[in-house]
Amino acid sequence: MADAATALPSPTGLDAFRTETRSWLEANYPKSLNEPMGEDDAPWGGRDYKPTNPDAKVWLDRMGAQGWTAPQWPKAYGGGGLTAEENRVLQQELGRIHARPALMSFGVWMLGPVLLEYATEEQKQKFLPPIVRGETRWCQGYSEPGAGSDLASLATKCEARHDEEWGDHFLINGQKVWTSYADQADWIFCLVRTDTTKKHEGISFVLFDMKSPGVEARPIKLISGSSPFCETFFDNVKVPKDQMVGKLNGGWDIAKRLLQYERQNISAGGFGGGAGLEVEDAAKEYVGVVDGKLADSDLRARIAEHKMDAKAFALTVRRAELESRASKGPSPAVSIIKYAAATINQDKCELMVEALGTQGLGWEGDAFAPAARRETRAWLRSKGNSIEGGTSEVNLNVIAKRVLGLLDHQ
Amino acid sequence: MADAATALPSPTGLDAFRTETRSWLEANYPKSLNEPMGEDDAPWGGRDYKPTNPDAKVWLDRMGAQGWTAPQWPKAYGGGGLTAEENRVLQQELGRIHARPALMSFGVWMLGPVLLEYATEEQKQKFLPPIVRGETRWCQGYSEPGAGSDLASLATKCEARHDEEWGDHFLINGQKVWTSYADQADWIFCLVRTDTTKKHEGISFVLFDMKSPGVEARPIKLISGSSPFCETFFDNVKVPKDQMVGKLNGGWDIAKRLLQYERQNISAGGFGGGAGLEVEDAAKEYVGVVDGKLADSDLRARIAEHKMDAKAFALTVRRAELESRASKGPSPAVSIIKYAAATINQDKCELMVEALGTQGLGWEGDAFAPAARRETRAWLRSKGNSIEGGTSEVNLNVIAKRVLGLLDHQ
Amino acid sequence: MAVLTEEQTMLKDAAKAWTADRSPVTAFRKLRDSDAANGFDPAVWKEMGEMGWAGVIVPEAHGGSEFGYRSLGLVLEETGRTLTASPLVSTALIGASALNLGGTAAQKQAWLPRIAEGKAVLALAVDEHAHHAPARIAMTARKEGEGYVLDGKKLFVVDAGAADALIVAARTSGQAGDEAGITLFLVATDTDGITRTLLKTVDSRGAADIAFKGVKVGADAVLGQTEHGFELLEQILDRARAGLAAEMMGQASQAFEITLEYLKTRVQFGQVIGTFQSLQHRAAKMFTTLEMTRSCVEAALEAIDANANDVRALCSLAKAKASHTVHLVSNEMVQMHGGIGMTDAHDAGLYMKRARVTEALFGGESFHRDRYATLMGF
Amino acid sequence: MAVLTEEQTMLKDAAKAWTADRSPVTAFRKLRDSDAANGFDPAVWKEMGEMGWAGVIVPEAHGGSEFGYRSLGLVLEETGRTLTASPLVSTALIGASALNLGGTAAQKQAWLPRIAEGKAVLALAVDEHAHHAPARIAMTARKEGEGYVLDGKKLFVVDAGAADALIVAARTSGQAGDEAGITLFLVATDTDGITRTLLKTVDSRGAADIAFKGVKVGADAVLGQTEHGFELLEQILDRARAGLAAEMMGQASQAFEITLEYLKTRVQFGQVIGTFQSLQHRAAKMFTTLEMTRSCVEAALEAIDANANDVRALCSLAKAKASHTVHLVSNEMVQMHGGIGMTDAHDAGLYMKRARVTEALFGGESFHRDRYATLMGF
Repeated sequence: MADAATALPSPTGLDAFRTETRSWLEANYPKSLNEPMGEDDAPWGGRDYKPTNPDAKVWLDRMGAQGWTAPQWPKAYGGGGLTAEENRVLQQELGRIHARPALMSFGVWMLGPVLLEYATEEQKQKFLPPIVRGETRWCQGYSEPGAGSDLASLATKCEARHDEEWGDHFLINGQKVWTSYADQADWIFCLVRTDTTKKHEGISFVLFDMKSPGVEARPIKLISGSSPFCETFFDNVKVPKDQMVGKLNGGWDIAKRLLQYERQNISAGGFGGGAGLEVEDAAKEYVGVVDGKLADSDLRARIAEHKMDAKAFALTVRRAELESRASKGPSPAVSIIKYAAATINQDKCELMVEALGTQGLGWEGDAFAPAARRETRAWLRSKGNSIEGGTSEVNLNVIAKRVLGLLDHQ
Repeated sequence: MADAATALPSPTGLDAFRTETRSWLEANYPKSLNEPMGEDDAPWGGRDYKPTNPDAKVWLDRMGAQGWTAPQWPKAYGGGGLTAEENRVLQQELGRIHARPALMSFGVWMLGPVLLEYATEEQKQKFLPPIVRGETRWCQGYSEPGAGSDLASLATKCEARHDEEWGDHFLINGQKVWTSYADQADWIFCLVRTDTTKKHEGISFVLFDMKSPGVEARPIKLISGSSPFCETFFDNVKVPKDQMVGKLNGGWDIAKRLLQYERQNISAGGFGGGAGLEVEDAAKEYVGVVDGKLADSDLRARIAEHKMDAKAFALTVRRAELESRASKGPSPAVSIIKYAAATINQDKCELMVEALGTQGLGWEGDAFAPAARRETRAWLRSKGNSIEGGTSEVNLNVIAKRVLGLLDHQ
Repeated sequence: MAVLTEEQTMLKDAAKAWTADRSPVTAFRKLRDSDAANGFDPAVWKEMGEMGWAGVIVPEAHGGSEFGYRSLGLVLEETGRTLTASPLVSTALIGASALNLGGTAAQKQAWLPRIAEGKAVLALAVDEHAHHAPARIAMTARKEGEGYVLDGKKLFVVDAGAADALIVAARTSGQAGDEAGITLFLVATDTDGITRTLLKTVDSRGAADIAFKGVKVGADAVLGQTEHGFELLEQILDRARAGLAAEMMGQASQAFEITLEYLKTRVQFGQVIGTFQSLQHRAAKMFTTLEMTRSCVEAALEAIDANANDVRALCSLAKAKASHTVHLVSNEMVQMHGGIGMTDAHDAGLYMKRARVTEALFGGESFHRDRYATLMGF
Repeated sequence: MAVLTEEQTMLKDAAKAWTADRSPVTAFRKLRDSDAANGFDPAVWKEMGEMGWAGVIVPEAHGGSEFGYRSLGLVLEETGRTLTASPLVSTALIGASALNLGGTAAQKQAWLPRIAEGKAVLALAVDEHAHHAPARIAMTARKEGEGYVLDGKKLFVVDAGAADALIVAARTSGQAGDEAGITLFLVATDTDGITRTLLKTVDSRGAADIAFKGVKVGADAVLGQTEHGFELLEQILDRARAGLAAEMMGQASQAFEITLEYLKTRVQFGQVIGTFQSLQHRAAKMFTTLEMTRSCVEAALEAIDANANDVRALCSLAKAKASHTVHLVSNEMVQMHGGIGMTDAHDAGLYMKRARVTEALFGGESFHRDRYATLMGF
């Protein structure tokens, strides 16, 4: 009997592909990667990628060569050229052997898709293949101190200049904030203001090397203790003219499109939850069980409610995918996913910390189980879920206006 | 040991008053009223007041003669002339013998206080004593089909006229809605528009007899099956000039002041809850008990949460009273009371219907316990708590702006 | 979740068109005010039979279309939208399920064709208390000769008044609370010793309390295995839960759309009230809940059709979410309409009253939270 | 609830002025970053002693001011507002309560004056598991000659690192779960066999796990009645809950006011964000919760002072509501501040981290919901 909620149509045409894939994986997935991935082993790739286990690099190179780090991108740009169905099979097979991801990449998740849609042929040839191979690590230059939810009010200045050494080029001055891993990224895709007299129509989309003179990235320490984001400063940064994507002042549409990909990517698996523990397991261990039920019936009811929400969310992501594919346009269900993902993951993390009791209140030291400590950090980190990539308030505004057709307050 | 939450300072000065009061009550409270009050026995008074038990009228007459139906009003207008402390003692003594209310009256709760503040001496002499004696039953002419939350947009027209028979008078045309018991009231206090060129500054406050030619009240049937409200129509209703309270176009301040009294009155005991059952008792009877705890632990936790909210609310009403009296001005806690009262009573009624199970889903017939049926009606009725007398949305706006100092959206 | 087949899309459109034309909310209101004895209009039920909706899950061999539960859910959602009163749930959903799952060839032959034609009404009689508790059955079925004698009572049995036959859960051994020892019986309502007391419920639908006094039935009245009826009962109940959840999905969706329309037209403070951000966010949250619930309801129905291994968890999920959502939306419908929503003349009250009944039937949110947790092993 | 006396008003103002001047949030932040061993600055605690706050509930006979719990609550609220780290809760509230309620003349004489002067630190050692469960005590106190031998462990004991003495709940009979058979002991921390492991907690306050190995104490170490220590423990815990709730009330009020200020200044979409109605309603709801919680906290403290018959219920009410409110407000503080609220440089994180610890101490919302229901007889 199949689990209907996850059961998949498996047209025989795909069976051949499945067989090939399976055998390729058996030949190419490094056995040493079967041991659990360490906390700092996230495979972000890039110029300076030196995984603690060198086989992680081997795995990336092999997958990159296949184009399977970007399975559905055209082969012409280094992609895998797979159909959606083939990609689904590939992901199932990767899941079957619990393979580590070969590459985690803003280039694959966010930049690539908009380059495919908006970039020139030269730009595609130049930027896409290194993304697939994980050679260039990208960061996102969007938010600014004065432009958070109201992104379009960004002020980072970009002026056309000409000089001997650079010829026609852009000169960029200003500051970004919440730039993910800017201190570790090779390149940045960046929203800049090229017309101060207009708001949305004065924004352009440019790409440049983080090693360019005048670029400085300062990590921001978060309440969780980690520093995944930076403040990024641009002081007379020179950018060749051919590194602007789309038209001058035509960047806002590209920016919005990229945000859609970002949210869809977030949605794919919600916010990846906490740090690995299941809430009910934590509760069983730290709260205890009586007659097969959690000893705290109040907490049990709230955990059950959360588990049902989480299941409803997973079913909704799946439904949105199927409907979007069938209708060749986004299903209305898509609009709720970022908001729901944030809410549900935050619920999970709060329940987790509650279930862990005082074990969930540690910061460091062996008196607290390492798994519990990780959950505590994940709980703190989760507070950003409803802020980054569009706050929940903005998400709700968008649902109310774009999906439900309610009007702005006059 | 006293219950600190309800313990009261009892200066010896009051002891004498307590003794007198107690003996007066022993002498004057009709014994026949000790049996529970029937559903239709609410003592609203008025011209046509004919209680099923005639002693209820005797009780009203005796209390009215004492002025104890309006204990703190000046004796000059028929009131009891008691201090706040004396009134508290009176209420305690009435509670001690579980006395039925002698009078329920919009005149005492809402109109009287503003008359004391805004009316002319003649008006006070004319209108207050009959209110105290329960001879005149008043209704409130505020809301209109187009003026609900936005009360000040009311349109009922009131024009100055002169003729032989009436001399200078007002001519009133328009419609009110949600007029409580307009079909049973003797007189109405009514907001009317006397200047169509202004909004708030074009409103006046008038009093008139519901028997006046041109007045028609049509009961509105509610989802609960009862009809406590009417649509009220005014067709060329003539009103003597001296029945306007305050200045022409000066009615809005009076209107707002009266609403404060209305909300305070609502607050006094929250929304009187459902129809008498306690949620936990209903749950014990219909859900059952295991090891001394409600069998449904999920419901039990939610009932406990509600009981705690209800207790917190009662404590807050008490604190607001004490602080307001001490500071001779409203405590900030006052502002939340209408909103909290509505929310908590609605929670109670929902929990009640849930606890009653299918017994809470009856409309008529002996298959459903009468007490359960009453709770079902009370649940439906409770949906109005967050609408009447200012919606919860308006309450929250008021808290945000007046108390928290947040500004209007530009 | 699979996207609808062409066949299913046609079925849904047909149901939408029919309910709009033949059974709008005004029809239910008329029925309520006319005090119709069994809470529905036999003529309408006959029509629904002719439309083929009574036989959606009935095998073709027995005159049905055998379209499955996902398809029946489409019809239930549309009838839920307009508060259509009919035995669709009691008979086309529950009765047909019981016979499909546990009926003997003879029982199927006797009832399924009539169900499919809309010519028979069945009712499931399980609960004996104010709260749903399928194992808490005290009613006895005493063996006597080849047959049984039934004694006991059943409460709030939907459509029992109009029913031609009852599916009754009784105890052949053990005591209230035991899952073992329960046997299901299919009993004609005109059997001696059965007394039905019609109920006037808050949602003005048909329901009755039933007393059984020395009701004699033959061995051929047993539905499924004797003693082991609980497993069958649970299967029937899960189908009832998922199908009812589809009806609730319809109620909630319609209540939401009516409310959304009001938000776009009602003016206060010189503004359409739908421009107020607090109402916008509440509407967006309702929409979120509706979308999540829809996924659960569809998954449960498809799991039943696929005979998947997670039917029980998904049916509890669907019923809990549907209960939660219809509760929220029906309350917001009244609140957002303000005073007018409190009047009997407005439909908000009708949706809210129906909502509470469907929330309680076959277990409400807390019943299914508990069951889900148990199924998940905590 | 009584309005503040002049005396109490002066105390509150003094505490407000002192915390603003000597112990603002920046002071706590410095303390945290300096990794202070016991989570507080002894110099600051000395000052607090000099201000008389360590002796607010200590009888005048023992050098305290005997102002009572409502008064101590005023100080706790102010120290809560600025996240002042000190043994005020562990010692001036809990330690003094334990001695007042159960101490022998000798124990009082030995400790109360030093507590009042801020020269001693006490710690209450009860829980042995990750969740508060006062009856779930396994630690044993074996009778040996005139005295006892203590063996067992205690977890997450607040201020244990700095403590001169511990109030320890151990078992002289019965087993974990029994309320009978518990005896409290007052034990100097330098007694042989006591090992303390300092904890690095999320709120950067002082706490430690404690191991007791064959710890010998005399009969004079017993606090209150042997065997019947649970009743005394409950009384001590209720005072701890009410007092901590006052600190939480301060945290929540300050977190709310900081957030409200931000709503009035942060501009997005060309508007101060406090003009957005959804945020206005959320702020108004927080205010409502804060006002209701304040009533509960004051009522609990006054009930203790009045030795009223509803102390237990009111203390559970106060702790549950305070936990609920500080949880809500600390989350909204981060969310309404947006990105900046996620940074370690902003105070929002400090309030949220402290909130979760105080929520859990002496029982969180669900613990006290259950206790309240039990006290109310359902």
